This record gives sequence, structure tokens and C-alpha cells, in this order.
Amino acid sequence: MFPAIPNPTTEKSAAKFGEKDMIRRSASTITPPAKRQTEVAKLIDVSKCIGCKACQTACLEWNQLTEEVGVNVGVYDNPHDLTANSWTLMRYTEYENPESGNLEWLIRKDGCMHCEDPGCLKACPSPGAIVQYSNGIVDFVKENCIGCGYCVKGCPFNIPRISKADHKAYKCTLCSDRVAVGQGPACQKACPTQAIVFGTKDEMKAWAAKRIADLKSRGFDKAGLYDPPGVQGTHVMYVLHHADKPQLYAGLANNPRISPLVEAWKGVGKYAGLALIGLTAAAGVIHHILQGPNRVSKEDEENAEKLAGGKS
Amino acid sequence: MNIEVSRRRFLQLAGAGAAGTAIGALGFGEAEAQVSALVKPFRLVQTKEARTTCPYCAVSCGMLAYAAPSKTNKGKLEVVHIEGDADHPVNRGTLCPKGAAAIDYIHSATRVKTPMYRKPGTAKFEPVTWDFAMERIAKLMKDDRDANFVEKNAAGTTVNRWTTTAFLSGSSVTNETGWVTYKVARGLGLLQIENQARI
Amino acid sequence: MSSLGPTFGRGAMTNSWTDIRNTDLVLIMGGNAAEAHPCGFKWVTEAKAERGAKLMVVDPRFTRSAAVADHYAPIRPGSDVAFLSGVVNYLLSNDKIHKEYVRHYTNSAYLVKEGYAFDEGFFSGYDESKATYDRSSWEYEIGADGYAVRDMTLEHPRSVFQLMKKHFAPYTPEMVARVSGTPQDKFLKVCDWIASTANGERAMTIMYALGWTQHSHGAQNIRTAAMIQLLCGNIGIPGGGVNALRGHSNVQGITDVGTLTAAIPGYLALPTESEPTLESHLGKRTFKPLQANQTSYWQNYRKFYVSFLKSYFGAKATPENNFGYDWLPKLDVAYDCLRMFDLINQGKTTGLICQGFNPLMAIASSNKSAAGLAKLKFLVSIDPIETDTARFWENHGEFNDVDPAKIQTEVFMLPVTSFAEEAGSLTNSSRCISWKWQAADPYHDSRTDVVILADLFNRIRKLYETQGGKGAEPLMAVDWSYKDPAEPSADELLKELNGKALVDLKDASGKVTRQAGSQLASFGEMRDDGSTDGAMWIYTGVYGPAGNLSQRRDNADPSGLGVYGNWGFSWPANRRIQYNRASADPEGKPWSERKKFMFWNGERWTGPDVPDYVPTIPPSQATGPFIMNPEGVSRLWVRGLMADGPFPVHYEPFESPVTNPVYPKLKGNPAARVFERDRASFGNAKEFPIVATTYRLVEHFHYWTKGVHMNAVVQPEFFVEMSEQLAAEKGIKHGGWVRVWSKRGSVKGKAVVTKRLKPLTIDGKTVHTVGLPLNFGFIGVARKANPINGLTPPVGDANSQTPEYKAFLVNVEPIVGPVA
Amino acid sequence: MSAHDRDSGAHTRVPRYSGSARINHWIVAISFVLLLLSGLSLFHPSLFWLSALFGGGATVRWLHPWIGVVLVVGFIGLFIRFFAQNLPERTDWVWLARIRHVLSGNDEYLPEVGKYNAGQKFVFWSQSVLVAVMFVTGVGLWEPGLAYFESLFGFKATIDQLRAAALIHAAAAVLTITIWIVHVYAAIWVRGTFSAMTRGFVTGGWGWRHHRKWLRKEVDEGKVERQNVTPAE
Repeated sequence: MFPAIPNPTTEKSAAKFGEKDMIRRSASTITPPAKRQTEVAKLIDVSKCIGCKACQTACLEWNQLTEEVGVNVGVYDNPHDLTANSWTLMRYTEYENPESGNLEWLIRKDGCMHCEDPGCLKACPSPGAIVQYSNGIVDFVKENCIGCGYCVKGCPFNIPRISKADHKAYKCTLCSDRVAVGQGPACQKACPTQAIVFGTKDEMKAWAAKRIADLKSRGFDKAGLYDPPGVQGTHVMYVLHHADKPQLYAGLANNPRISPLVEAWKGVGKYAGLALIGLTAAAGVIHHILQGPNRVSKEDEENAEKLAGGKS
Repeated sequence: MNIEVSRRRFLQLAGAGAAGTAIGALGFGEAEAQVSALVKPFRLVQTKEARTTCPYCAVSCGMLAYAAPSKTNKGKLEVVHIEGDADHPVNRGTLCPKGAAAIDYIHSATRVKTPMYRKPGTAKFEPVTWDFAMERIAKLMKDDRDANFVEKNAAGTTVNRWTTTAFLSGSSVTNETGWVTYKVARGLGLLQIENQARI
Repeated sequence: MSSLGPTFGRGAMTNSWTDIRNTDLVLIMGGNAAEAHPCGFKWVTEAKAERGAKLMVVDPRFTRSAAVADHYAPIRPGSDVAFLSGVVNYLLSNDKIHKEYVRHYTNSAYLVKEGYAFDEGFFSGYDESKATYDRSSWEYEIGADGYAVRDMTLEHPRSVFQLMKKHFAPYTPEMVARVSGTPQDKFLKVCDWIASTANGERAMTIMYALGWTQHSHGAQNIRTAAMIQLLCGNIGIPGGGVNALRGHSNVQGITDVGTLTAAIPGYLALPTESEPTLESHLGKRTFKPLQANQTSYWQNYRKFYVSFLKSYFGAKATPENNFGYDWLPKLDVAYDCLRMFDLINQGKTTGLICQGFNPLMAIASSNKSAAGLAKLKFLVSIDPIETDTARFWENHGEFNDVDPAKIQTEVFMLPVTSFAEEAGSLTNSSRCISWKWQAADPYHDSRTDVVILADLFNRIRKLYETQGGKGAEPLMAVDWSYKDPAEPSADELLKELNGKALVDLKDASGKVTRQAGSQLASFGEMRDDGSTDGAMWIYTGVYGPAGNLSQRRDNADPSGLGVYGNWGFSWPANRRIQYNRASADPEGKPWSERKKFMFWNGERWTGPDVPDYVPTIPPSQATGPFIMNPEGVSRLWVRGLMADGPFPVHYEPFESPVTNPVYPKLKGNPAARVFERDRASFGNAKEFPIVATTYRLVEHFHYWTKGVHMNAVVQPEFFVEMSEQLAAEKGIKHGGWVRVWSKRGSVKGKAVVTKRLKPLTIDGKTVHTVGLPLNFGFIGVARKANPINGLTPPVGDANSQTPEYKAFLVNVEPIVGPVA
Repeated sequence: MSAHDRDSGAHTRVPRYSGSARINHWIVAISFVLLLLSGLSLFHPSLFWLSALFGGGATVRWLHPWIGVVLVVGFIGLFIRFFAQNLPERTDWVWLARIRHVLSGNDEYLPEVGKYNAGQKFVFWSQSVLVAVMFVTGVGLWEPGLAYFESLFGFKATIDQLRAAALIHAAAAVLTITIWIVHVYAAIWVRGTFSAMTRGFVTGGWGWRHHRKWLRKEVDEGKVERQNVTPAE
């Protein structure tokens, strides 16, 4: 059993991280702190998950979110997608394993992965609306959010959602308010089977290794850790029985990276675009300097008058 | 970032005292005034913690309930958050989707707030006083008991039973409530007493 | 519970939640622990992760328990006895049993008396006209010494062991496949894994719940499982046991307290009218040992009974008036909930009080219940939330189509405090009593149950005092001398349950062992002369001289075996694993180092737990580990203790798609509880070819959480689960609307078409199963639905009277959904 | 009238755009500039300060799409008005082949041009396409708007489509701005052009020099007005 994090205190205590620990800030250039905090991570062991949705209700409860009562559409996934109020969601996949002939019910808790290289932050045009702390938490700052939705497109996992009520972007905060006082996220605390554990990223990797060894002993040869290098690793990681096929798990990205489209848009595109605009304008100026204005001459007017005169 | 991972061994008799202590002494005003620039302030600061038990299944998970003065029910403490008790040996701080949402049970839209009475043949409940409700129920029960109580059966054996009123007892009430229920129901001579154990 | 008692002596979860971590193999069958008890299920995942334990799930549906299992085997609802009997046959015919355990700790060596017989599915003594058995032939042969005769070689043809071999022989893997639809390879894998624990080295735990109890032969399902565990030697050892995962947070405690028709707290019996005197009642129950040197703990029945009467009637209970025995109501018949609702439906019961109970939803055949409720004179609902029952008279369109004007019932809804607004103790499924503290003030005008019931009781007594009336004497005799009669405190009440010395208690030498007024430390101190009280002997010790032990919160676990001996208080006597003497061999040595638990250290029994045994009895006395039973051993063959037979038999559900393939003459459990009036309400396989089973979802708790917003969010609406094959056959679309109907009622909902349900081949014929979650109704914030028990049949188990919710027949069709 | 007109001694003027066409054009033009400013503020962090012109990023977020809608509606008006005159002709290819002379201002080496030359037609058609593209992709980026269009047309955009939309919207924006610069510059460089969109008239000489075929047609239709007096501005 992964040791339980002690119960919270109701005494006031200093936050363990804050503004000074910011390493990235959207649409801003900042100087990161000299020393990074120990990186934290949440490990989701899909092989231990019973799909009970305790993480979902714990998330709603702690974050005081009110989600709508929906309908059943023939599946267990409710709500049907992440929303501005549902920051985490169980996604269920029925998979008939062709090798073993067994049915497998793959249940993945979806939510923000807290990427080391966050696409949302990269896409965000609003200074300080998205921040990344040196412990790895990527958080949205409501006050600075303009609700443009670029983070949604920037995210390689399609996680943020824009609220219809206040037009701000929302996603899992990794319960930054809990982590700041030494607690784990609400979902982690609730998870009945410890399919979600929380600690330093190194601890989580070591714990995952133990889980993977157990899965391999049960015939899941391809069991492994999902900590995708395409986004330089994540602070929410999965243990998967079929780490070679992440897409089995309700379309988890096989090799997530910030979409080349987004990279093009927010990387080279920005500069190329501005350059093209600038060059065009410059060309006009140069052309004007070299060529001078294209004036209508007296003869032109006379010819016109003549033409008009001849006809009228 | 320092996560204390050692398991805390808890002292016996460590629950909080009874509810209803002076609310002002808890200093909520200060907590509300505190505004943090980026990371939200921890919302359990200066709430009152009590160790309770989940009302749902028979794992009977240990819960921590945090209470603060109610905004809608003036002068009363109400639960503002519930999470698992990490010291509890069975659930170790975890809760299932029901336990983790138990606060919505307390504040359920269908929670009964005041005694309600439905007159025969009418189509609605109306609020009544406790006194009216209890007096009326006592009267209805006494009338039925007087009419149907059997002191001796046909064979002349003393049987002291009342078989025309039934009592379905809850299985999520405390043992102490169960005992009072037993005493009252059996004391009246009821035989039709059941709980959820059978179903 | 009515099967574990006859087998082991006590009817409760044998081991504890935390003990599950010690197991090597888990069988989840007749339950769905991951969904119904997620936080207890954690210990299964823990055993898997830390010990390499394997998990097997046998279920009609591929559940969320199956999602994390190492092996899943499908089964047809209602065929569990056949499956488990197949396992028994496998163990016996392949000689894969824990021989020494079976020889010494079970009644395998006992000889059954001449006259006992089993033929074509019927045991000797069946009376078809009464649909009951005369159980007199189901007894041991008694020797000249007054003890039961044994053959320790187990060779005697009338030994339980030989009878058992013969009895289970028909249940071959082929037969199991025919009856249960389980493919042979999947079945044999289960057998093989179970057999791997039939030694002292490895342990298996069985976790079950209502998937086994809610059948017309529910108790026999559990009996068969208990037999498997005994054959493997898995009772009384860490990581073993037959673990009944109970439903409500205090259903164990409330069962202990005995708010049941025929109970007195602590599993004592309410007298029947055939027991006119205290002696006539006690005489039948003070069991003498059936073997030399046996504990036969029920010999102390009278001490517990008298102590109860002293608590109940207080000073008014005297030796002269038989401690008030006459005042107790006497049963003419047991009024279980099916009978209760039959009487309500007949208009014979005129008043109903529901305390945290929603019978319109919970009792089988809701239409019958609804018609009954409308005949009541008054209905009182004492519940924190509104129930469908409390609003049964209200029109909710197609979901509750009634005319309020025609319903003359007076209805009261009394607001009661929620769990967080009161203090007191609860007993979890593994018998551990722990205290909860009040967290908040009562919500609005709500009051605690105790205040409401005390108020009611005091008012009624006052009416009798002032106006007089029938039966006033027994009513006034009940002791109510609480400090505040209007509000007895939880502390006072738990003390009353525990019991105290009423006079100075002295030992044989005359030394005072317990002063008058002092709380009792153990039920061993109880006396039958009225010098002690104590409302519930099994809880004695929880509030002894050392204080309220249910408040203990020391979670130290020095043995590392998940015992937690100083957390709360586990009845009886703070024992965490029942029958734990069986964790050692007859010489008192652990069966193996790996399974070391309780053992004889040369002077006494010791180990991490409290011995479930007299700690000073040496192994040489051959006192059996099952101290409640007069045999001292557990029972593979339960004598006359069960209504439908001493051995399990495969009975088809009352509504079944096939004729019983094992015993074609049997039509359902011959001793099951059916009211004659209800016989017409059973459907046949021609009209209703599809098997249905009901269950709860992990997102909901029974009928409570449909009123809980967050739970309604994560599972908002009733649905019907079915296989892709059935959907294709019926032209049902994934997510489309369907109607499901039985002979008794009809419901509609969305179709969840899934690979997790597969048609099975039963006796050569394709049988489909649909799954119906039960958590929805017409009151609450989740989407409205018809009560699912509108479909279920009014038939009860022969022993527990539990209705058959888990296997019945329906038909299904696609429909056009309501415009919404 | 500009100094240039006076210098050239124009005595004829030709109506080029009606009042409604000019209003239409300026609605589009103003929308365009607002879109450009608001769009650029979200395009690159170094331009985020532009959002202050609108009252902050959040305002930009909701305002930009609505301005876009205004532009699209306006542009449709322009399109309907002008598309017939922007249909390609054979002479356009000659004009394009002689683009060197165009850039040098040697109009005399160019074929006679109708109301629009090939360059103007290029601007017209490319902006028409780009406006359409910007609109469709813009809807993809428009949070509340997207949901409306999705329910209107009964589809659900995938996240990859939305990502592509973001890229295409940005790329199209760059192109449209570039072409807009060409358009504005051409109006500046070719003196005498502005009055077409301000007062609605050009001088006959302007027509003779740049759009002689059009001028001939206007003359034939008797639309050319004589001006005997030098305007007094």
C-alpha cells in the first residue's frame, strides 16, 4: 500500500509554493527561480482502476463544481465529455484482446496531464492566464483568462474546456490549493483502490515500476509507464497494461506532442506571419521611394476630356 | 515540496467535541478575508473537524466532516466538506463516489426540512409543527393498538402482541438508535418489525 | 446470515476487511465488491499488488470487479449452487481437500442416522401440501454416551463425508456447463485455482453479497461456498473466510440489535406462542455439547436472555415474574417483509412506520406494495430525505400513475438528522463497532431518531396513563429510566447494550469480581439470576469498565496482518477473525509458517488476535474451534438447521428459462416462501424468454443517492444492459429506448448494448440475460424511472425469506422514447 | 478634391462608386482594421497590448468574432456588387505578363483595362476566398458560436479540425493582411484613387490612364460629367 498522506489540518499554514516558483507564464517572458522544487506527480494505475468515479465526485466536491444532470446514451461515461465543471472523467472501453481472447474493460481517468511542456500555455495569448510552477503543476489563472479557447487547441490531450457561464477556461488544477498545504489532490485521496497515488515524480516512477512488474507477472508483457517524451514528460502518468497501444484507452494519444499545427501556429507561424506582413509593408515603402507616385498626367485628363467631348 | 508520507497513528478518543461551540471564536471572518494571488487558499482553514462514519455501505468508512457556520440556516453549523479519514484502518482516507459526494446528501434537494403532513385524499404535503405531527401519530397508533392488541391467544396463552401496525427500521442508524427503536417497537408489542438485513 | 450460522455457528462475516490483504486467492461471486464496496475492495487490490494474489470473478455480467480480475467466468443468474457444487465435486473427486482440517474441524466424520435420504432432488420428510420438510430425519446417530457417533476414517457409508461425495457426484463439469452455461475451461480454471488453496499454505477468501442471498435458494448458495472453504481449510485463517459483504453502514449492528420480526438483541429469539413460559423457551435453546469437551457456547443462552430482560424491563424484571417474560410479545408466525407487505396488501395491516426505509422501491413486486400502501390508514416516514414511499400517493405520470383523491392514507414525513448531525456507534460488515462524533447541527427542524421515537413512546405511554387502554401493562413495564427521558444519550444507550453488574458479583471464593453498578467487561460475567443486565450480550465489552472502546482510534498493527486490535471494538470479545483457533492444527501448531496466526504456546492460546476460544484449553482436550456449535466443529451437513435441506441442491429460480437439468422433478426450491395468492404472478419461459437480474451501481447507494446531485451527475438515468446479440435479435439500438416487462410490471429505459454480457447456452438452448440497475425511481434529482421491483417476483428464500431479485424472467422490445 | 487633381487640371469627373457602395466598403474597411488590431493582439504576445484598445483581452475575445460577422455580412454586399466586374478577361493575362510596367507606373504599355485590372481582381478574389476561410475557421475558434453552428448544422468538430482551424485562421489572416497592405498601398501609390471611395468620383484622366476601357464605357453611357471650373478646395 502506498502510504496514505496524513489528514489535513484546519490550522492556517504557509503555502508550500506560489508565485516565486513559477517557471513559465503564458505570453510572457519570466526569469524562472534558480532552484526548482521537487517535481510532483499523480500516477494513475489503469490496471487497478475499478471505474467507480469516486475521483469524479471528489473533484466536484472539493472544487465546489456544479455539473448538470445529464442522460444515459448507452455507455457508463457520464458526463459524456469533460466540461468546464467536470475536470476529470472516467472513459470506458470494451476491448476484446485478440491474443488472449479475453474481454478487457479498460477504464481510464481522463484529465489534465500537467505536461512538462504544456501546449495550452504555449497557445495562450493572454499574459499570465496559464502558469507553470517548478513542481510541475500547470494552473489556469482565472483573473487573466480571456476565454479565447486557444488552450483547448494547444493541449495535446484536448483537456481544457471553456465555461458557458463565465467564458473562462477550466481544467484540473492538480488541486494546487491542496498540494500547497502538503495534501494530495482530492481525486487521489478518494480513490478506493489506490489506482491514483500522488507524490514526487521519482517516487511515482519507482511505484509504477513495481506495478509494471506485477502486471508483467500476470501476462501483460507490454505493461508500462505512460510519461510521454513528446511533451517532455507529464506530471500525471499512467500505468497501462498495454503501454504499446495507448490509443486503446479511449483514444489516449500514442505519442502526444504539441500538435504540429499548433506548433506551426504558435511557433514559426507567429514569426513568419509577422515577417511577411512586415516585408510587404516594407516593399511598398521601398517601391514608393524608388518609383514615386503614379500620377495622372495633364495629357491623360485632356485625352479623357477629348473622349468625353467627342461623345457628349 | 515536502509531502509527509509517514502514517500518523492516532490517539484514542480523538474525535472533536459536540457541535455548537461559539462560532465567533473560530475566526471565520479572517479566513474569508484572506485572498491569495495565484494558489487558492486552503478552504478548510479554521473549519471545525469531526470524525464521522459514512452512512452508506457496510465498509463503514471513516470520514472527516468539516463544518462552518451556515449561510442559509442561520446560527447553525453545517458541513462544508467531507473527506476520508486517513487514519482509519479500513478505508485509509479513501471514499467511493457516494462517500465522496456525501455532502450533497446532507444538502440534498429532497432533504426534509420540517414535519410534513398529507391529509387523506389530498394531493400535497403541508408543513406542520412537531407537536401536531407527534400528537396525531400517537393518537393514530393508540387507536389502532387499542383496537387490535391481543393479550391472550385462542389457547389462552399470554401473547401481548399488536400485529396490525408495521415498523421498518433503518439499517444506517446507530446501534443506540437501533436499541431505542427496538425498545419502542417491541415495547408497543409489535411483531411486524423488519430492517434491510433480509433484502 | 441464515447459512453461515448453521455451518459455523455465527452468521456474520468471518474475517475482516483488512484481513483480505492476507489472501492468496479471491473469489468474488454473488457479489460485486468493486462496485458495492469499493473501499473494502481496496484490500483485494492490495493482496494482488503486494502478495501476488489472484482474483476470480464469477458473475452473469462482466462487472467492474471483473475489470480488474485475473479470471472471469460467466454464469447464468440463479445457477450458483450448480456451479459451486461442481467445485465441491471437483475437490472431492480429485482428492484436493485439506484432509486434516476436514477430519478434525468439520463434521465429516459424523454418522447420519438411518432414515435420512435424498432422492431426485428431495430430501426425506417432504410434505408437498405444506411445501415444507419434516426435518426429524436430518440428524446424527447418537451413541450410548449421549454423544454423536463418528468414524474418523471417514469411510462409513453414512458418514457425512461419504454422503457428501455421493450427493455432489452429479455436478460434473459437463453438468455445470449445461446448467450454468459456464464454458468448461473457464469453470475448470476456477476449480484448479481453488484447489491450490486446499492446504495449510495458501488461503482463499470468498466475497459475496446480495447476488447470493436474493434467490429463492439464497441461503444454499452461501452454504455451498462455506462447504468449499471448509474442504480447503480456509475458515479461521488469515486471508480466508466466507465474507458476507453487507449492505448498509450499520446493517450488521441493526441485525445484531435485532429489529427483525423474530429477534431479540444478540441473536436471541423472540418467544413464540408455543413457549408460554421462560423455561419452555430457554429449554429448547440451551444446547448441550454433542461431543465430549466441547464449548457449545449457547449453553449460556439463559444468562444472556435474563440479562436482556433485566435491561428491557429494569427493576420490574424479577425472578418472581420470570423477569417479565410474559410481557414480551409472542409470535404466532414470523412477519418478514414479504409477509408484511402481503398483509398490507390485504388491508390487514393498517399502519406503517418507515425509519430510513423506502419499501415501495425496496420490496419485491412494487405494484403489489403500491396497492397496499393505498389501503393503509397511516404511514409515517422518518427519513432525512424524501422517499418514493412517502410520496406514493402523488401522481408522477407514467412513473407513479395514481389518483391522490382516491387514496385515504394519512402520511407524515418527519425530518430526521443526517449521519453527520448525530453521534453514536456503527458496526461495520466485519463486526467492528466504531463511534462517530457529531459534526454539525441538526438541519433545519430535524431531530434525531432517538428524540423522535422517545417522544412518540412517551406520548403514547402518557395516553395510556391518562386514558387507559388495551395492553397497558406490558407497555408501561418497559424500562425508560434515562437521565432525560425525552432524549436518552448515545452514551447511556451503548452502556445499556453492554450491561452492568446490578449487585456485587463474586467468584466462587466470595471475592468481589465486579462491583455493583460497574459496567461488565465481558459477557462471561453475565448471570442468569438477574444480578446483571445487558441488552445485547455480544456487545459486552464495548463499553466496559475501561470506557467506550468503540471510540478507540489506535491504528497500530504490530503483526502486520491487518488485525488492528485497538481500533474500535469487534464483537464478540474484540475478535477480528472468527473461529481463529482453526488457524492452528489439532496439536495447536500453525498449519504453516506462511499462515501463522493463533497458536498454543504451551500454556495458552496466543497470537495477534483475541482467541475465539477459551484461551487456556490445551490442544490435548480436542475441543473444537467452532465453539458455538454443540459439535465443536463446523457443519458440512447442517442437520435440521435449514428449511430446505442439510446439503445444497441445485434449484432453478421460480422463473426459469429451463427445466432443472439436474433434477427435472424439482420446480424451484420446494421449501421456498410463496404465498398462495401470488402463484399466479409467475411468468413462463414461453412468454418471457429472457433472464433478468437486478443490481446496484457503484455510483449510487440503493434509493438514496438519486436525490444526491453529484451521484445523479455521474450516473443520471436508468438503463438496461444487454448483449450485442440480443440487441441485434430485437433490433435494439445502442442508447435507444427499450421496454422490459415481466408478468408483474413494466419499465422502460435506455439500452446499454455491451460486450460485457454474452448469451449463454443452457441445456442446449441460447439464453439471454438483461441487467437492470435498481437505483432509480420517481423522487430525486436523477432522471425519473419506474421502480425496478415492479418486475421482481414475490418469492422468498426458504430460510431468510429474502426475495428473488436476482433471477427472473422478462421480455424486451425496442420502443420510441418519450419526447424530452 | 486633392491637390493632384488640381495640378492635373482635370475637367471631367467620372462617378466610380455609389454612396451605398462606399458605405458598404467603409463598413468592411473599418471592420477589417478592428479585426486586424484585435486579431493581432491575440496573435503574438508582443502585440497583446493592442487588446487594451478594446478594453482588454476578454473583450477582444468576444468582440472579434462579432466584428467578423459584420465584416462577412459587409463583404457579401461588396461581393454581390462587384463580382461581375471582377470576372477574368483575356486582357488580364496581358496585363499580368506586363507586370514590370505596372510596377514601373508605365501604364501606356498596358492594355486598356475595364473597371478593374488584374491586380484588383486578384485582390478581390483572394480576399473573397480568405474571408470565407477566415469565417469558417473563425467559427471553429469562437467558443459560444461554435456550439451554435454545430447544433445548427448537426455536426461535432473534432479537436484536430479545430487545431487546423486555428492554424489556417492565422495563416489566412497573415495573407489577408498582406493583400490588404497591397490594396492600401496601391490606392496610395496610384494617385487619384482615394476620391473614388471618399466622394465616389475619379477624374476622367484617372480613368483614361488606368481604366480606359471602363472610361470609354462610362463615356458611352453618358456618365462623365464636365467640370469647367477648377474646384475650389
